Amino acid sequence: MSMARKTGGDEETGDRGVSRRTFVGAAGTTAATALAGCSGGDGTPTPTSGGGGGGGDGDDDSTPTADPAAAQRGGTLVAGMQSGLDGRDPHLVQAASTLRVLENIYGKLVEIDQDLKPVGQLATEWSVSDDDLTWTFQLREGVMFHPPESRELTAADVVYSFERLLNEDTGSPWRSNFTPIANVSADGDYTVVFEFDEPYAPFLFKLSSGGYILPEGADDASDYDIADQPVGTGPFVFDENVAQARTNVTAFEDYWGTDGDGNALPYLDEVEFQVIPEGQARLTNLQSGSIDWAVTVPPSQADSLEGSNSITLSNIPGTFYDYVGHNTTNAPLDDVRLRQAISWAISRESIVQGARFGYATPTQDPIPPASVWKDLISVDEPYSQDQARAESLREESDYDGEELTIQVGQQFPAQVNIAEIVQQQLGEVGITATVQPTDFGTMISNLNEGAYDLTIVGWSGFVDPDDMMYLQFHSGETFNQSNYSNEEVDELLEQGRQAAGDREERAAFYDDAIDIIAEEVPYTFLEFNDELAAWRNSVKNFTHISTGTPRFRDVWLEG
Amino acid sequence: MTLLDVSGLSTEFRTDEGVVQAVNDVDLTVEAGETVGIVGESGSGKSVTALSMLGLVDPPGYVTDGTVAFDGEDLRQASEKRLQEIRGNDIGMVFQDPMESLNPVLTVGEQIAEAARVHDRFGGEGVDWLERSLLGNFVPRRSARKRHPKSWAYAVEMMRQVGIPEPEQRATEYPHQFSGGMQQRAMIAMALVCEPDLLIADEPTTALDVTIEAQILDRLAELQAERGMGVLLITHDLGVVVETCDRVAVMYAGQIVEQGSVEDVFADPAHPYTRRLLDAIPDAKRGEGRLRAIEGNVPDLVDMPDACYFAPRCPHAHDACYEGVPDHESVGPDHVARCVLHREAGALPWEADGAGDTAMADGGDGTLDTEEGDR
Amino acid sequence: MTETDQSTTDQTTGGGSRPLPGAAAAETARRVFAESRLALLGLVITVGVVIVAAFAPVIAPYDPTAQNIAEAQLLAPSLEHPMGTDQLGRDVLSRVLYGAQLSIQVGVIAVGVAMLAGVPLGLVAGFYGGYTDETVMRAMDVVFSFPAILLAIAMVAILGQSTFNVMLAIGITYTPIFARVTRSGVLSVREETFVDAARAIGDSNASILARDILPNVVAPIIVQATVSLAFAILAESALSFLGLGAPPPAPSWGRMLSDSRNFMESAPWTALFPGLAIMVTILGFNFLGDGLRDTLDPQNDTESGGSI
Amino acid sequence: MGYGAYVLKRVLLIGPILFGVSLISFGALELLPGGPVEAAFGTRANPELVEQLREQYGLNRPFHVRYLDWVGDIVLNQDFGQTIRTERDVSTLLATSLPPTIWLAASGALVSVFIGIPAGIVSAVNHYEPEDYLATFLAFLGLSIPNFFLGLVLILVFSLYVPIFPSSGFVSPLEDPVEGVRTLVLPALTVGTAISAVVMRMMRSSLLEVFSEEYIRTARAKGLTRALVTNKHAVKNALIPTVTVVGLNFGYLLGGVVIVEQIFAIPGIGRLTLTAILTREYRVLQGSLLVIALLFALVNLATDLLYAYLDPRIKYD
Repeated sequence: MSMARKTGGDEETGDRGVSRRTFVGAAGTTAATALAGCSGGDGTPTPTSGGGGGGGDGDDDSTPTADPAAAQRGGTLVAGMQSGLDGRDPHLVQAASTLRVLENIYGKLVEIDQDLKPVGQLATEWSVSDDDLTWTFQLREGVMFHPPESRELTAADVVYSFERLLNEDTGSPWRSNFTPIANVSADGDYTVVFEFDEPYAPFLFKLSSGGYILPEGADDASDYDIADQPVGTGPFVFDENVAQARTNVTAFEDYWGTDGDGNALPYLDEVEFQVIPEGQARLTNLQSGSIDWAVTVPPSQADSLEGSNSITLSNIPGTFYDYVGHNTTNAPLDDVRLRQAISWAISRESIVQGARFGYATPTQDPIPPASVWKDLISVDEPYSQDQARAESLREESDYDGEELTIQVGQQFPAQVNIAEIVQQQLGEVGITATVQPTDFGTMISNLNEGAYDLTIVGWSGFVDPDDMMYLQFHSGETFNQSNYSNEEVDELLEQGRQAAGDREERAAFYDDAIDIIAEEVPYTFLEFNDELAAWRNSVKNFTHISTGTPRFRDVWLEG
Repeated sequence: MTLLDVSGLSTEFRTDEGVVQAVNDVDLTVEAGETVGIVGESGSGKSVTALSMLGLVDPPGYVTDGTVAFDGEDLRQASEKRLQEIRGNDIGMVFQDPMESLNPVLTVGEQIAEAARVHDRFGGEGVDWLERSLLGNFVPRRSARKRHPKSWAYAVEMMRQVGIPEPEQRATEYPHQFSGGMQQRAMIAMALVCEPDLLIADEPTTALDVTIEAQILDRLAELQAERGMGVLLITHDLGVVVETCDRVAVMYAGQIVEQGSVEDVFADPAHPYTRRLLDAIPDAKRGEGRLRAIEGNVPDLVDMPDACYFAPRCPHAHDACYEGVPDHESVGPDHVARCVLHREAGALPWEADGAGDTAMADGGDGTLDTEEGDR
Repeated sequence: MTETDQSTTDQTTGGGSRPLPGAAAAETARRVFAESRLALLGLVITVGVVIVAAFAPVIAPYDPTAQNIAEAQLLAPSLEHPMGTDQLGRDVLSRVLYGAQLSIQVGVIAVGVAMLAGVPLGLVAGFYGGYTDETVMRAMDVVFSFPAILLAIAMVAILGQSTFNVMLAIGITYTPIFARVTRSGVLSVREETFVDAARAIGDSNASILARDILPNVVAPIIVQATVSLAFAILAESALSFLGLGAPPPAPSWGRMLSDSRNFMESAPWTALFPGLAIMVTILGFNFLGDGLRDTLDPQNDTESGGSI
Repeated sequence: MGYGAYVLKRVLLIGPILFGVSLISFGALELLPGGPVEAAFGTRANPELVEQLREQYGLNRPFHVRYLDWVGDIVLNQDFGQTIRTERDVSTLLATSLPPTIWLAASGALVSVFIGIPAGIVSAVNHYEPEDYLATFLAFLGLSIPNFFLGLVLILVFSLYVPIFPSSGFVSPLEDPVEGVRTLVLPALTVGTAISAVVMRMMRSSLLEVFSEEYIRTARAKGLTRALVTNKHAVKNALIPTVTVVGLNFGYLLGGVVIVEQIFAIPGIGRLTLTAILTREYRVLQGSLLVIALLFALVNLATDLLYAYLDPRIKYD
């Protein structure tokens, strides 16, 4: 089943509840090499946690080593979100705003840390069989479910959760992440075994997105309805939801997590997620103090926060990138020289400045800047704006002035701006194009049916190269809307998916693939947008992750 | 002490076409208990004269000259506040068109009682701030009867006095539920609530048919007799004047051209216009054939010539008439006329060859037909 | 000589509005604008906007779509750029001038569509009355029970977003108003004797409608057209504000306003000038509409504000 | 025919209009390209899933069966069906979205009355004076300023530069009166301005007409003060046509509400409808259009009843 994409809406103005940010964990190290707890790549304090591979000795918890002694308990943190809950069952929901709330209610075996690496959450350690076909996870003991279940988490719950995900009747959008699983079984109360027919390198990262654990028998529980009353193992219990207005969650006393000094988490009493779609309004409320934390600050306003002494602006490289999608089978775009001409015509710098006010980094590939794979996978011959070369390529191609349409989601002004910039720059090299804002839902159908020439749209949340490239560029895959097909690229992507070696080995396949893709231009990659969030200085100990997911379990409010 | 002594009253209307001199140097007196009639064709300034007395003329109309002494007090110098104390209290007014003169959305009882409450006839039942303010329209309140019972009862009593049957019930009804006659009676009741010293009735019965008219006029006479009230009756119906008035003033083009006791004026009209007016009444006895109309039509009162206004239509006009506006010439005890003939020696033209030649005719029954819109 | 009294409004007698024979249209127009200063002011503004729209290419200092992100992003109003520049470094003044083209175009065609659909419906309903009148009017009621803006949004979202669809959507939402105005005009004229006279000499219903009734219903329709133009322009800018108006890069006032939402504080001029442009244009049409109504069609002063 | 019978007759009249609206909102949306399921999921969902969902929602049944089934659910048990993508119950969505819209529309109408009527009186009483010209010009301005531009300006001034009012969100005045009112001030002003212009001009013209009536002169001849004459006698009569104008313009007001809810992030039915249109949630759209039409019809009824209450001359035939 599909994993739809997520476009620019999440960035600035109202996310019309349409966006689907897919969190797909990046593949950690594969089975064989045991990797002792890996400390943070670039010196930021990372949770000591079980790395991938056998014998990982994940110790008790994954809280950053802030000075917990000064932590103050209590208080309600008000978070400004972009849209309300789109649903309450984590297996059925993909919208970014909804997942950011459920992340604080439900638990999962593995989660992503600041370096976009998988770390244990409900799983303390895990190991992989020699033939890479069997993954065994050790569950943390003493993890309690929220009321009304109020009982300890066991392997049976994990098995139930994954069977529910794999069951077609559930109709979960995450199902395609887990279809390779042949069988999941419990081995005693605290061990879960996953069996595969062929190696599945990105499994750890797939678990970290969508692999939420529900109590066994949740669907036919008598005393609550899982669709209305979420019951998870997370730090906060679902309290109340007012459609399109706010969602309240309260602290879970029996939460298993504790801070560095062993005192119970979470510090906060309650978190209120308020729906404020207008970026400007979120900012105003943050400045006036009626909210404490704001998701996606509009880049156009970010400068005004730089100097503020009461608000912290956190600006880290994000996982969301925009690109120009080419319909490679639709004349005249079936001529690769025209597609290359388009790539040479576009100035990524003016897009970063014009549409994102500088809060983005130009890119030639789908690898997020913060990702550990960044320096391993890159395009050897990067594009830049070269109008002369673009024009000569255009003349060589059999393009003779037809008008190309650029379809873009009308709900996402930032991307409409990008489309206008691209249209202007194509015009400068003799390629005439018109911008066609379309309703996002309709546009996605058009892209699927190939009823388009060019499109400006984006992907987000990918951490593992397999997710960045497999479904988009492998022939016939669900998201290959460019109808791009190259045997060599297919071969490389399949090898990457099953590669047993370490990261460098696996990266090599993707590095070769990206060079061919850059050459044949099914996509013109544009820019990775910064992940902007802002909070009042009274909000302490918040860990800002590139995927933008807010975890409030170890956050506390000062004064 | 004369009840009402108006002298030199002038009112003009500043319109786009020019300044219309609607009332021009009018002198008039009304004694207590006396009924004075003002008669004249429609548009002669009768109504404006009455309204000017009470200061009810709004821009573009302005009272420019004259004094209106009421019980010795000149109303023209009086403040609006003082005028408000007099209107409805010392001077009552009744208007011509009953259907239009009562507020359609307020009960008749309320409107009559209001006249009393505004002048605090019954202590403590005055108009409160809420009723005066805009909010009064939105705040639902107890019925008028409960809020101010004494003035309500008095209003019902007044309605009985003017001859309205079942006044208790009728008081709670709205004007559109009343016939024309009943509405006019209600108007009269409203005017008499505070037992005014002077009643000004502007064509009170014009809109009514003759039988109702007779009842209303009789009722007025009775009330006047009971209260010794002065009445200023404005009408274009000479028959009404004969039956009800003691004295009469004839107005033409904003001026009083003749004034005197009814007997004198009707017996021996001293102004050619008055004569033409009287001759317009078809006298059953005289049995003339065709009635004769006055040639020409009423002047349009904009920058009038410095001459006798009636000269252009007067059969006896001669040079003297065009040398300035004639003054009131005394023709007999308490009988004046604004005509040069009385100043000159010699017999009056109509005395020499008998009455006949000044006949003029207008409406059929001796009443001058009124165009729509004469107010 | 009539005693002028307190009455300030003259009661024009006779049913229906003053007839407006084709030939005397020019003379009537002169009379209208002499009589009502409001209409004159409205005319001056609207003609001004139309001239700006027509001569935008000549007047505009820059090409409205020329981007200059590197040097000219969000510049404050200056001599070079009297109305400053927008997010993509485009000159706001030129875009406002070109925006007039779009607004007038959308307004005129939308009202045209509404008249083409509404007037015949109104004529038929008013003239034939009875069953047809009932059904047409009930149908109009149903269309009326959707707020116009929602109807327009639904149509644009479903039919796809093109300038033509925007015009069609706004046009259809105004059809009921024209049907009603025409119908009430016909009802009041239908009783006139000259209509019976025409029928008496054997004229067909169609020619009666066209030659006798329509000319006498033109006045309220013209007034309604002017007021509806104002609201059609308002509706287009509202649709653009919601991202559903005419597609870029055609500069549309509503879209300019919508795009500037996120830097209202740091760059208020990007919102101020398009907003003022919309306001002045609509003010002009409202003045013109009101002035025309006072002179051409005085009875009909309880016209509802039109719905957007 | 008594007042009660008149009310009943008017209520029954709403039926046919609602039937027309339900038919259109149900029919038009179902038959349009991109049926509910494909559009809602918007992806190349594999055919069996689409087929399964169409079965699940009974979308393959003939049109009239589905229509009667849908209307039956609403009329009998107020069940507006489920949203397609997240199986949320449409009835609760509508139930939670209606109050904010009603509060906003009501406060907008209130603003239009409390600004429009006094302004109309001031300009009528000072006919052809500076106050009259100023009020009339402001009224034209109010009518011409686009409500979304006004909304943005109000936010800029009253929640950015001078932060006294919140710039978004909605708190029901029932739960927290102070905060509730504070959140409603700017949106109500934005929605109400245009209508207050219409009310003001209507009040002015009807007052001028009333001032020339005979019964006003009678009132003055009774010695009433100018204020009493104006506020009691004149205004009461002038209110009647003005009230109908507010009712007539409720559609305009509701149109404004849709946009203002978008700017001020008020979770009302306007925004719900707008989102439902964009995300192709047909069940939500059909439900909300029906509710809006019902709201509309009730307001028209209320206007007529208020008209009959204010004007005793109206007979209830």
